[in-house]
Amino acid sequence: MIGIQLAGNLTQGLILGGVYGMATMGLSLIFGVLGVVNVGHGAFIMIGAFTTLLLFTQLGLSPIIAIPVALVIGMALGFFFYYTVIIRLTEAPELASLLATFAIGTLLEESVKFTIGTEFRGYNWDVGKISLHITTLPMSKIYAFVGSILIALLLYLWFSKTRAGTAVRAVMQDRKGAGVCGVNVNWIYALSFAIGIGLTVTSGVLLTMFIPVGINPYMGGAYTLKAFVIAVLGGLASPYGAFFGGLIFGLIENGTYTLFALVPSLEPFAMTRFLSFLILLLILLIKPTGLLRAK
Amino acid sequence: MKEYCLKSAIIFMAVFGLLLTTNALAVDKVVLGHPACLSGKFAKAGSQASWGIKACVKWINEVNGGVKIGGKKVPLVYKPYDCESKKEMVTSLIGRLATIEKVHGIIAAYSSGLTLTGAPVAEKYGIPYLSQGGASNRIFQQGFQYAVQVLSPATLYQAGAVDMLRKADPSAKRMALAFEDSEFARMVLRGAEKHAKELGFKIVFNRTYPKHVNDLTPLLSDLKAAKPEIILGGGHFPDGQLFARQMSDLDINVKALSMIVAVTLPAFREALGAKTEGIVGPAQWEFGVKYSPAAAKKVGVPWFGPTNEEFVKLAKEFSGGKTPDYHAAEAGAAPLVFVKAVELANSVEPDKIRAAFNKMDLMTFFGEFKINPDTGLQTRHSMVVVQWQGGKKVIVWPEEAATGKLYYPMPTFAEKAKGKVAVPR
Amino acid sequence: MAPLLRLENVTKRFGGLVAVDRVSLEIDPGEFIGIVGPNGSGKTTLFNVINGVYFPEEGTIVFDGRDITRLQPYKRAPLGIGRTFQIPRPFASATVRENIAVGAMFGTLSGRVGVDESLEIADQTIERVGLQEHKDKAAGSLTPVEKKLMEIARALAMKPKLLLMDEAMAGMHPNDIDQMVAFIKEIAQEEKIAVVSMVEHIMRAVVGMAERVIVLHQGAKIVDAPTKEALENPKVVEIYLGHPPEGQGC
Amino acid sequence: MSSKIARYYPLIPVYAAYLILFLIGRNVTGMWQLMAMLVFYCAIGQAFNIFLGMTGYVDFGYVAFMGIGTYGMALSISHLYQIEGLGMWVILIGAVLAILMSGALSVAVGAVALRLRGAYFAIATIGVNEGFRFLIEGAKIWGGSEGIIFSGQFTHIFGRKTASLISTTWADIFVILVACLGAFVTLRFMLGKIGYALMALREDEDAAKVMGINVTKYKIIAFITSASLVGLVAAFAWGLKLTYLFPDEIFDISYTVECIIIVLLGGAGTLLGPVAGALIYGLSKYWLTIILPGFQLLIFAPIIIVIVVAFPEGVVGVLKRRVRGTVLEKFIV
Repeated sequence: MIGIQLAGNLTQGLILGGVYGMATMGLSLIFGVLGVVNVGHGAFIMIGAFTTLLLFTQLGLSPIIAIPVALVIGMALGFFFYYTVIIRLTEAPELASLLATFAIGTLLEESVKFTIGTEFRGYNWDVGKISLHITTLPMSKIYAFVGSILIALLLYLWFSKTRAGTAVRAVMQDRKGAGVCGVNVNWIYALSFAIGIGLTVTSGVLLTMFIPVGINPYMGGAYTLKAFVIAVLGGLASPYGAFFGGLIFGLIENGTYTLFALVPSLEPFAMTRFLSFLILLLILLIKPTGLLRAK
Repeated sequence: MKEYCLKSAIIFMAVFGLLLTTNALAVDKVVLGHPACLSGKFAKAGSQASWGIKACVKWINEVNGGVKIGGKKVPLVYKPYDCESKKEMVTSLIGRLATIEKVHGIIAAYSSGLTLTGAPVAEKYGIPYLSQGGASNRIFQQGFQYAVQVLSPATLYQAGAVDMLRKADPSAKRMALAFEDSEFARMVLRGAEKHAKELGFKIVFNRTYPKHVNDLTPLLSDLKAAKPEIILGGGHFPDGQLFARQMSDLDINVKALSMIVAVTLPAFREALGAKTEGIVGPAQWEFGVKYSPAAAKKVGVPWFGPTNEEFVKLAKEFSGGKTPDYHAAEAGAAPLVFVKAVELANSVEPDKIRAAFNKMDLMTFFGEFKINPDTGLQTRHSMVVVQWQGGKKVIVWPEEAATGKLYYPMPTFAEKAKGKVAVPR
Repeated sequence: MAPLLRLENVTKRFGGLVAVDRVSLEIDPGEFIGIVGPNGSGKTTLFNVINGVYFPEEGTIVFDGRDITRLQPYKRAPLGIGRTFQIPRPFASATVRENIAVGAMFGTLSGRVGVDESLEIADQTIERVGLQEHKDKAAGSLTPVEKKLMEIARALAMKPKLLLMDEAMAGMHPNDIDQMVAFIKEIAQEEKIAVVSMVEHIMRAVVGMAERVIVLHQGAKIVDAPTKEALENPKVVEIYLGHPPEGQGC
Repeated sequence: MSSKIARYYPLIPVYAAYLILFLIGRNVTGMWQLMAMLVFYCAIGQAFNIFLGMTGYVDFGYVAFMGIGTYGMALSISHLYQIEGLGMWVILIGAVLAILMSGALSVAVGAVALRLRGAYFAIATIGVNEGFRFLIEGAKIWGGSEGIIFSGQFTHIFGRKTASLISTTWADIFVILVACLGAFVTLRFMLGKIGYALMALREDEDAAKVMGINVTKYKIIAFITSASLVGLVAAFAWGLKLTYLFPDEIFDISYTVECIIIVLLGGAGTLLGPVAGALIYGLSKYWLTIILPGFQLLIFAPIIIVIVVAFPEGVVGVLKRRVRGTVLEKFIV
């Protein structure tokens, strides 16, 4: 019986983990290239969620269509905030960029609050369910998972096959060196920030396909914290690492619940979260480059 | 020498006393302060509360002609500040309300936590403190003298639903409890657990989940494995929405699902559509509830305040057209009972007002009001139970307040997806 | 006379790269030594190993008769190892005087130099290196040459027995270099400080002043000889003439 | 001798500010709770400055020390209330417990996280804060998420009158005293070797090591001092003043952000900075809640961005540059 529950939760966790992973790639990309930790990460996820919600409820458009729309909105926001704020902070101490990105997040949250309101919203996009022996999966979750993998693959192709992608990788490895070699570092920063934000906003769409309720201006905070753990699992500066970090995180979060629930004196949800932060600390101490890197 | 001292003290007291009484006589307005949660984490419930209060204050001033004190009617002034849902702001704003604005009563901020935050400060200045969004029983176990509860305490939230289900289906035994791990919801859980056991239910699953949860899948998978017939759960709005949605995703079908808070809000239906059919939930108040001057007469208590229709109409003036929910109603009841207490005391002196509260037994649009004289805990107000039936909320319990019959058992999620509605024939 | 510093077969690797390859060397008190090697030859790593920024994988380092191979850098400095950096690293927001006082405060063995005393030492050192007019300026606002001078002063305030100078003269006008080298040599002689000056190219001035030259190539020591002899060594000629100094590779 | 005293002149504006706040609070009706809030912000700013301002390390999980300090006071009162005749000592025990617990936590966190730098350190400290909170809730330590409500026990010890006086007046006075202590410690650090060491490691940690500075030791000293001070502030401002606690409220990360804003607004690493920052932040926030309820954050967010981008050295940093060479120089550090 426990076995079936565990298998069910692990399946759910794997799928959620894929979406989590995709939702963290932007954070890792931005840190990897610019050295900026985007504390306002969750607010951009929220923008994606609202994009989906409004397209669906106002125009009746499917969340699939929201994906490219969110990418465009995200990239536009990314360029905007890069050239207005971030450009001045790439060489500043961490404190400055942490606080500035936090303020950007707050600005987005409050703007949405004043234009749309603080209601918790949701939408109903029913495209059927698959019933497995161990669990039941709505098709929307499966679409979200497949979408995450496709976007991760596209990013991989962009990195490896395009000129701009190669330049971004060069900057990630050595900022000064890349500058000497004729790469316009400033443009690469702007592009990476925009793509990072674009990915994050897009992940907001996928997250609502997984959990289509609870959409409100302040929904991002929880995802920011999760994204930190996931990013560290993957090595903080590596977008692919982040994707696999997400898968691992999803498995831990859902898989260990059933196990903690066996101990009556524990509150299993809080324990799974405790465990995830414990793992974060251990990795930072033992292997700050993340679980997947050889170095 | 000693005598002289005594004499002067007496004279001083007398003069001072005179000053005080003249002051009391010179009351030209009654002021009610409120550290409102207009922003921050409770912004939603907090805005509702402020609409409700404004509506009832308007009713008092315009329909009732003000507050009757010392033989004449003086206006009721409402002083709200935004506390950002933060405790530092609550204490400092109550300090300001008490001393600068010289309020005669304070409506507590939303939530059990913030109600507790402000209580010692209100207590210090000796100002009647009305809890309109603090349901936890623990607030009233701390010996606060000026705290008064307007709404039903948390432990009674699910009592009506449990009674109702017992009556509807004496054979259903297996009950699952899954509540949010917040002060309020834990109290609800405790009350529900006790009551359900007394009525012979078997608790097959009993678990909490943290605030701000964004995926309940693991808990619900375990819950499904426990094969309950009835589920009681919830906490606040977002988790309730998530709970019902993910039950549908995991295809968990039970005979009845009763959830606190979320079910009663229109946004629940907006977000989940047909999935809400047949779900029940307790409410402090519901539009259409049959509290009326006639009902008051029937029970034999006085009526005060606007009728349900009047209240909703007034509240919409302040909400920009949004329908008030029970957060608005419970908050709106606070100025009503406060004004009644002031009138009864015929004074704005805190101790007299507080004593008047003890004597009060009345009905407003929100329901009945009577408190435990020692603790201030609400004892008479009762919850109603609503059910989503064909896209509308219908009051199904208690029978005397009901506007319709309970639909039981709840349709399965597959049936709901095919368009089956929970309207009883 | 026992050597001040002795390295025995010191090796430092970064992953697969051997940055310092079995280097052994001895430095006597008061000696003036030039270490020469092209970019990437392991000079800075060697300095970092000597003052403890990195621990070597193999070999031992003995300073003043004490094995310091595994000693933390902050414990080495007070023994008498001072250092300047290739790219100056001043404590930018603090004044020149405060910067130099830090050297006096923490860089001496007794560890009992108080704030006041350190500031006095700083004032003396400032006068000595001729930075009086910049004394109360923020160190970050100095010109690169002034920063280098300040770093030297900061190291001198530590009363070192050994002064490691990483490209101290790079970017200076040739006349300034002559002056600077002469000045350092004078102080070194006065205070009996051994100086190890590291240069990328065979700088006439530096190498000319050095009593001995050590040449590093790909992490290994290839030449260790009195200056004149070293410069005529065919290996050195090959490194510097056979392959002209490389630019930054992409 | 006089020059030795002159070194402590910078305390004058700080203490003057606290005195003025105290006097306004005492004498102007309705101002006490507002002053209490301002002093609370001053005190946490002052404490945080000792770590963030002087070392440059960004502890995003700083609120954990406030949380554990609150637990110190709560545990003392809720466990010892039945012992007759303990009276005021229970508060002292609570304060000592708060210092010890926050100090101990800082040693543990410091040993682990202070090895990391920059963003890694910031993320690790968030991890500590969240992890610690979830451990308390998950393993149901100290009542778990039910928190501790000890208003009743508090009243039991002191009686209704005194209890209310302690909660609404003395708790705030204690916070002022801790804030004064914080300012004094900050200045002592600045004047002593610790200040030079911290300055050096903030500017360039590797260079500092090579100069003979045991950076780990000084970082830990600053960390423990800062953590114990803020633990004590919270013991009074959250424990004694509110007489209840819920873990999710006292580990709320937004307080860390407020600390950061206060320190940065005023000027990181300066003595007067946190006070100036706290006053500006606290007052503007307070007035905005009254004038434009609900809009505070919308107004604050762009202001923060402008400050970070245009005035990273803060109000006092700018002021310090302005007064250089004038009589005021001695007073503003």
